[in-house]
Amino acid sequence: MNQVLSKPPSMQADLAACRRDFPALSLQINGSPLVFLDSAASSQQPNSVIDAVANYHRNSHANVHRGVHTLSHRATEAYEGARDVIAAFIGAGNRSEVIFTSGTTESINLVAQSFCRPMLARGDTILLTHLEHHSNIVPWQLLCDQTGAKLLVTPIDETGSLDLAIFDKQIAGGVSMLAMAHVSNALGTVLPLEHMISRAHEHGVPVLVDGAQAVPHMDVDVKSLDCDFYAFSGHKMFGPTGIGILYARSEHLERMPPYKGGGDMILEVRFDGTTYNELPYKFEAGTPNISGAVGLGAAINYMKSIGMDRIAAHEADLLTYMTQRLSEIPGIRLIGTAKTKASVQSFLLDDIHPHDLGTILDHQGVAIRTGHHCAMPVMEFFGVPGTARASLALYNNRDDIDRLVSSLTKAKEIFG
Amino acid sequence: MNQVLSKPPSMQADLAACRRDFPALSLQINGSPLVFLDSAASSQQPNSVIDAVANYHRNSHANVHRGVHTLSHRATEAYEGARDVIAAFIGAGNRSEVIFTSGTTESINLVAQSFCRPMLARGDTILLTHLEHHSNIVPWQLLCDQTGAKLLVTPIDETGSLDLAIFDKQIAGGVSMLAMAHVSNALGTVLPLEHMISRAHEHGVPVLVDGAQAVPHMDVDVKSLDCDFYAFSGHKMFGPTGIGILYARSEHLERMPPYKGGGDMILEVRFDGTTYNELPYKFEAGTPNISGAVGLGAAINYMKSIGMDRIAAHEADLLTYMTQRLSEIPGIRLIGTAKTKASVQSFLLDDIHPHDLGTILDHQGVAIRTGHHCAMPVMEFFGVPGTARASLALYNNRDDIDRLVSSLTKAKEIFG
Amino acid sequence: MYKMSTDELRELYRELILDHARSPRHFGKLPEVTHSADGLNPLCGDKLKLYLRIGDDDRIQDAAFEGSGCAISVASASLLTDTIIGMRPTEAQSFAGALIHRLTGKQTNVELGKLRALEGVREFPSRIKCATLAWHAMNSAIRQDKVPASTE
Amino acid sequence: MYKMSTDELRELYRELILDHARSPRHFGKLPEVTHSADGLNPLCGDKLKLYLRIGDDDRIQDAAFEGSGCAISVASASLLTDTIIGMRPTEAQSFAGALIHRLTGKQTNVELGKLRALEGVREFPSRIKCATLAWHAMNSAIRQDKVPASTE
Ligand SMILES: Cc1ncc(COP(=O)(O)O)c(C=O)c1O
Ligand SMILES: Cc1ncc(COP(=O)(O)O)c(C=O)c1O
Repeated sequence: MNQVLSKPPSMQADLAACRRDFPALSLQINGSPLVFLDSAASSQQPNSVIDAVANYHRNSHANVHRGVHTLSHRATEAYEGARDVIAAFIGAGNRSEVIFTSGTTESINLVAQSFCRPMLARGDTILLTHLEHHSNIVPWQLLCDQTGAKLLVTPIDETGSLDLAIFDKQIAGGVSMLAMAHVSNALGTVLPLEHMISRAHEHGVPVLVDGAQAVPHMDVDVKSLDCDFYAFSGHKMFGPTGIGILYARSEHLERMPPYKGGGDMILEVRFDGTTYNELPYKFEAGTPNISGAVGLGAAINYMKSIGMDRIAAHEADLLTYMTQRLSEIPGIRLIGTAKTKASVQSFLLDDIHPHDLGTILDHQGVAIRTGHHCAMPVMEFFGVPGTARASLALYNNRDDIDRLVSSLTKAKEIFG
Repeated sequence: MNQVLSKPPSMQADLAACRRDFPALSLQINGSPLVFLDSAASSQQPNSVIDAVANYHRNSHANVHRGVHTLSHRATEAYEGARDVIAAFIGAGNRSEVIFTSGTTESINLVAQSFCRPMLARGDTILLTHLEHHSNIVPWQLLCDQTGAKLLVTPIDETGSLDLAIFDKQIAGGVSMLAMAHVSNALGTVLPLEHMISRAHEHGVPVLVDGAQAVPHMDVDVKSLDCDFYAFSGHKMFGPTGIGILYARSEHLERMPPYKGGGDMILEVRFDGTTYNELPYKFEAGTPNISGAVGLGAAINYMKSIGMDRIAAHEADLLTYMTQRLSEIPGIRLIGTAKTKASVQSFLLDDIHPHDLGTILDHQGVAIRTGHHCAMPVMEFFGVPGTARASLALYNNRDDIDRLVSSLTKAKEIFG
Repeated sequence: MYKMSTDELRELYRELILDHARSPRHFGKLPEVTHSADGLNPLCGDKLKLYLRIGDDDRIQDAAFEGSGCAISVASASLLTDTIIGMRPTEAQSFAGALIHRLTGKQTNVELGKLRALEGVREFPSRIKCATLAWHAMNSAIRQDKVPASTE
Repeated sequence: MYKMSTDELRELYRELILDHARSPRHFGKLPEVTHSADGLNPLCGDKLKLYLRIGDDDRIQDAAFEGSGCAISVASASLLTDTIIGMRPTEAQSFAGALIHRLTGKQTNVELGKLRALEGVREFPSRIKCATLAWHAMNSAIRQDKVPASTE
């Protein structure tokens, strides 16, 4: 059949409307309209998230799970409803595999302490990559201190890609746990998860994926990824601070001892012995971050209303534009040039220290991050104390990048 | 000198104005105006807190500590400013003794794992009281499982007071740690902290106080209490969920290993060894609950604008009134009748199960909590499966209590 | 004072429910138990133990329960014992399925008989768990689960 | 494009600062060090090592530094070495105190000389730590602290 389809509105024009949903994006900074290129550190919130949190507190707040009155029931529905939204969003098989934590960092610590600590013996090996954020390094170092296990690290090359040949050997050499980022926050590299997870599983190695930098930018399906654990943070995906998720296979969760003790994670408490609650509550001790969960649910609904595919396409287009415009600046050094990348570009300009660049850009209203990006080993690899990093989210556009480029030119002027 | 002072406005009339600051208190529930008598589970928020959180996200959000741009600076100032407000509010000597956690539960787990776990040996004793909330029991049980330490419990009497004669013997018998509530959430008993802490310290025993039910109701000064650790939650003191505080003496914090690993709690990360950040950051891994801290700061400013003394006096008056009105109902059994009490009254009516009472009251717009209140050992002591509990906050008034009493009468009617 | 309709409350606490709550049938231990299970509702502390004797004829010959709970959960357990004695385990399970279905607001063709007295909970979402607890426990007793049934 | 005043930026990056940042004085190791300290600014990764030689005459006979950092922190360290050589340690400490005071926006009577070039940071609160890092490190070297100085 021959149908004439109306042309879809252009991607650029279409996501431009989203920009108005984010009140912070209309701020004036040092006399100029804000250009926010620091979403990899933490994203801005749309009105729908800000309002969901405020309205929750106006109309539906009480403690969850334990109350028979109306507000307590509303709060429980709101909190557990958010869990359903999240479970569906990441393709978890079962809502009880979705644990609310305070963020990616806590999710990873939970896995290190409850899953790994009891099973590790002196000399056992945990495999990481050289790309990891400190939050996916330090919990494992603490664990090594506690158990006598040791770290093994898959190296990267000059583009910021993993050396898969070495990885294949390492994973086959008797490893107890593999923990790695989905997307590197310092370089933007997207890791070849499919390959790595299937290799790991061939050798019986459980896999934790740090998805903090992936979930805001691409469609993530934990079931098809086939990972054992997947961790991410609300505040990087347009949601509130203080809330994050650990997805974990229920077969693991069932065997793991609780991470924290307290209210809500128990069925029965007696001084001579306590029975733990069922999943996911066994891992949610104490009053949870209810409004944080509500806000995260609203953030996901917002992202779904746009569509992850459109977000990914828009950002891919922008990243290409940004990389191209930056590379035209004389004296620029791009750091992180892997083939498969998402949403982030690190760079250095002449011998201007990134911190000075950051100040000069901020003075023109352009917010970028400078420094080690909580990835000191990456900095060490490239032999730099830090980089300047521009990172994208669905609300950025080509104007933002033009402003970035022109303010870098100004920095060159000042430093003569 | 003979001065004529203008009479202060009556307490009742005065705090009545506060009520309008809390939007949830104007809700209609099942056709009746809400009577909220469940603040011990979680309190409602004044507009100033709701707005502080929303405005933070509209005008000042970015990640903290790590950024050179304006928003990051604003966020850091807001977050660290909240720490200053909290430190001053509880009389901490030093802002670095104030650690942001996700709530009382996490604060207690932190102390159990980082302070106690390394120092405990098999057979060592942790002393609790029979009044504790599960959040001040289960973390110690997990610790006992991990270390072979054992629990010792100070008993209570029929009024819900501690048996101090037994406590004095127990604390002298070689105890490694004392952990106890400031105010019991199930019974309202105010514990004799001064006596207990000085006995503990005479015997060199460090003391953790679970202040979740104290901070919203009375002036707390950790320095004059002289405790080693003091834990509380934002959501019980008109602030957000997902944020809480651990106050700890810096001499302890300095010696304690980190609780969680991640970004922000380090100075330098290398795969062959990591240097931790200074206090308080060593204990704040990952992106913190920035807006939660901001909201908690606003909640404290709200409480200070009323004055803790006035809040305490108002609630003392109300509690007396409530206890008296309840005790006039035929068939009532008051649970928790200690001499020194705050803000809470548990009770049973005839042989109506508390859960049924809760439903009938809710149907009339009256929100109370029913069940074990996360204090099963207390329920066991009184030989009841649970109680009905009405709990007060600064915004309650005598009308609320009259509504409570008349809806209890209705319950008696229905159950004939 | 505020006026409000108490019709829904009267629906929830019908005479039959209050009667079973005050004088539960088959309350106590059962001799020669073949199947049993604990039911636990952490929300309100309802806690019951359900006993079944399933005969060689694949019939539930006797049923009883112990424990404490709110009026709804006790009445429901009492009505359960009244109802399932004489049924085949599979029949009892499918009846339980239909009842739970109905109480959570869905349609069912099964004739619920006097169990319809429990339908008042549909207006009280936080009480549905109380009404279904005994039935979850029965299912778990028949399946011979190792962990206590809960309604979460 | 947007127009904005770059006066404040020019204040921050004065010629003297840029000059010291490009060609830091006393950069490198020092023979016969008596006191040293590390300075670390976790925010931006500034990292420097400060060396002092304090003589028997209670004078700072020589000073040098190594490391990497932003223009502000390198210039500040370079200016520091220029300034403190010849001072008594207590003098250097009180000068450091006055400077830090001034850079955080307070008044001071001490004559800061060419260190006034650092005053531009007062308009850039997030950069004050860069300007003061070397001075904190110097204090810690003189006190012979065991832990690296940091500006937090
Ligand atoms: C006395 C007491 N301790 C601890 C807690 C636990 O607090 P949270 O659930 O906020 O961690 C509570 C409240 O639930 C409480 O009342
Ligand atoms: C890749 C990656 N992992 C982990 C984290 C830590 O997340 P959070 O600070 O929210 O716990 C971040 C962000 O800071 C990140 O970018």
